[in-house]
Amino acid sequence: MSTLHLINRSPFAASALQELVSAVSEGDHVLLIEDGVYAALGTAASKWPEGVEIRALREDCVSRGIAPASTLLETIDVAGFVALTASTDRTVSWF
Amino acid sequence: MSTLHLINRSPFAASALQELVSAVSEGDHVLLIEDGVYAALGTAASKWPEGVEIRALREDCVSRGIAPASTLLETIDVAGFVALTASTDRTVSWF
Amino acid sequence: MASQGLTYALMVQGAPYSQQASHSALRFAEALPAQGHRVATVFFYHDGVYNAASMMTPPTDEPHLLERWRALHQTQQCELLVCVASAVRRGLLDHGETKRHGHPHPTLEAPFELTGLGQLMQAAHHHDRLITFAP
Amino acid sequence: MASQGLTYALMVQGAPYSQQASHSALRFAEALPAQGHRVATVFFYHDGVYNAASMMTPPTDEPHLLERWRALHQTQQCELLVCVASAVRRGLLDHGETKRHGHPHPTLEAPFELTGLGQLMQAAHHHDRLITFAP
Amino acid sequence: MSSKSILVIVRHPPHGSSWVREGLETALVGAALGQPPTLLFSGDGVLALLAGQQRGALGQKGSAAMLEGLSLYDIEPLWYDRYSLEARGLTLDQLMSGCQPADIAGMIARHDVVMSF
Amino acid sequence: MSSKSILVIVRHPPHGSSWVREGLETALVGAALGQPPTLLFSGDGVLALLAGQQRGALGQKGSAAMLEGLSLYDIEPLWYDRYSLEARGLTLDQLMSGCQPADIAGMIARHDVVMSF
Repeated sequence: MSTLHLINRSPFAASALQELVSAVSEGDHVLLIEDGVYAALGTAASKWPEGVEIRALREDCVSRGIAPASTLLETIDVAGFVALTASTDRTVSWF
Repeated sequence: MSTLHLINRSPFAASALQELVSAVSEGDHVLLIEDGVYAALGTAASKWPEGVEIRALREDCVSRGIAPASTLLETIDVAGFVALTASTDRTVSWF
Repeated sequence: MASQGLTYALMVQGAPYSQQASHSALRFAEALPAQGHRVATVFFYHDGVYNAASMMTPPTDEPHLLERWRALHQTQQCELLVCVASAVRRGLLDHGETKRHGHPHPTLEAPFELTGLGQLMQAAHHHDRLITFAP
Repeated sequence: MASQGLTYALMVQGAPYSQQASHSALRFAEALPAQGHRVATVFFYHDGVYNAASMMTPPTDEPHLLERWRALHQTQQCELLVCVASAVRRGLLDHGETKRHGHPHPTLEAPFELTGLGQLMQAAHHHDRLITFAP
Repeated sequence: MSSKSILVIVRHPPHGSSWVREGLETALVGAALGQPPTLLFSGDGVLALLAGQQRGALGQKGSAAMLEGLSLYDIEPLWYDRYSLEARGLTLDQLMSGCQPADIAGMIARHDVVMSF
Repeated sequence: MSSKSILVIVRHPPHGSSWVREGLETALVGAALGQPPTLLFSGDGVLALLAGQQRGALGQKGSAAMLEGLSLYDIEPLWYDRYSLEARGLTLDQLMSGCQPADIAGMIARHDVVMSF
């Protein structure tokens, strides 16, 4: 039983990411989408709890000029996004 | 020459207030409106620069259950809001 | 100073019913005459253009924003200008745009007017104050 | 596990053209069939109801969101449900609401349907996943 | 119809936008269908629980009045995230009656479907 | 017509919403009328200046392409708030060409009208 957390807000402008971090359980997954992918920039890297997988949506990184290679996070495409929603039990959106 | 800064975002959820603080000049005025009035709650009190007047819009405090008496800030009504826009040279909205 | 009334331009960027911006703008505009000022131009931009939706039908116990804008237009003789590019994209078309795009009927009516951003800049230059109400 | 396709409900809360939410929802929905899944219900709520504006007329070099929703309905046979209370307040009325409120013409058309929140709860119970796309 | 447990999380403040009202209406409809969702206030959502609110500018039925009526529909208690409350310098005695602290991570994990407002 | 100096401040990030495009179009129209506004990027607005962006999901003319054309309309330089850039761990060499740091408080004080996006 695990949860996929989607976050679409910039970590610099909104507190949604901090709230998300306090609401994850071990084994959960986090996917950064839309302006949420700015959390893949160096300074935004939060102290993620242990045992949580963080990824960023590749298409949203590319349009914003955040090269996947330069991020500390794994990126996935929309097919990977779909697969995550299927392999987890529920999805929570943070906005 | 002075500026009126309007802010309508909650200080807990958005960084607009921090950005505003770095953009005020001495003699400027700040008016908290809408969800911005939550900055009148104790913990949200920022370190305001010297020489800047901060007020909160009374109607928005009252609807939110923030009694003007319990805040550290002066509250003004809409007439006071209008007067501030007239007595300053320009208004900047932060959202 | 300020013994003479000022003219105001308001920029409204928030959608009606989901955000407080429209209400804040109206509350502000309606308070201007008591101090000798008036709103001369309201410019609707971003999701603020939805304030001009002519078929807006709120429940009777909620404020009718379209009627409040109309009343403001009547009382203060202000222009109600709607960014044409933002509006047409979102499905708000006046009589002319309706014909031009082959749609059956308008969804935006007088006193609201579709205009370009040039009118916003003109308002900023002409009037004494510009105040932005955003979502 | 997951050898069988899943059915999805999407809740779309973001306005078209001002927020990425609609685009993200469509991108996601269009990617479901390749993995054997399908979207069964899209529920539009909050400013998401504006996605159903029948006269939406974007510039030709921008995506036409209404047409993409229609294509999704065709391809995956999904319901396109619009919260009636949110829509009518904002000026989006189907044929029935148009008559009921004495307006001249509808601003929301099939395959979009005005429904209550009960349909959102039903979709949450019936389908395998609910994904929210918010502004 | 399979019955799932539903969690409604309210994360936005009242009055400035329609999120709180929309979250509460969603919860009420679930209750009316005989399956009351769990209702949790987190982040700025806890500000919706402040006692002493009045009808706001949006002019809608005060969310405070709606909240007080929820127990009639078996939506109780009003769960809140205690860290969100503390971060805002608020204490339980400033909230309306019927509020109880919750562990947000555990609550998410115990429900089949989560809706956010 | 009295001529006023206008400052356009872009404070939102690109791609996720239409704010950047709307701010740029406003600035362009001012320039077309013969009065190029000053254009300042602050907060998440500085992210609009990142080099290497592409057309985004909103499918609109890429804001990066619009930005690169602004100097043709005498809208230059692209002013940015240096503290916002630093807070995001970014440096000038990661931005497109034509960017210059500004003092935001001073810039506001020097203009007659300020428009925010």
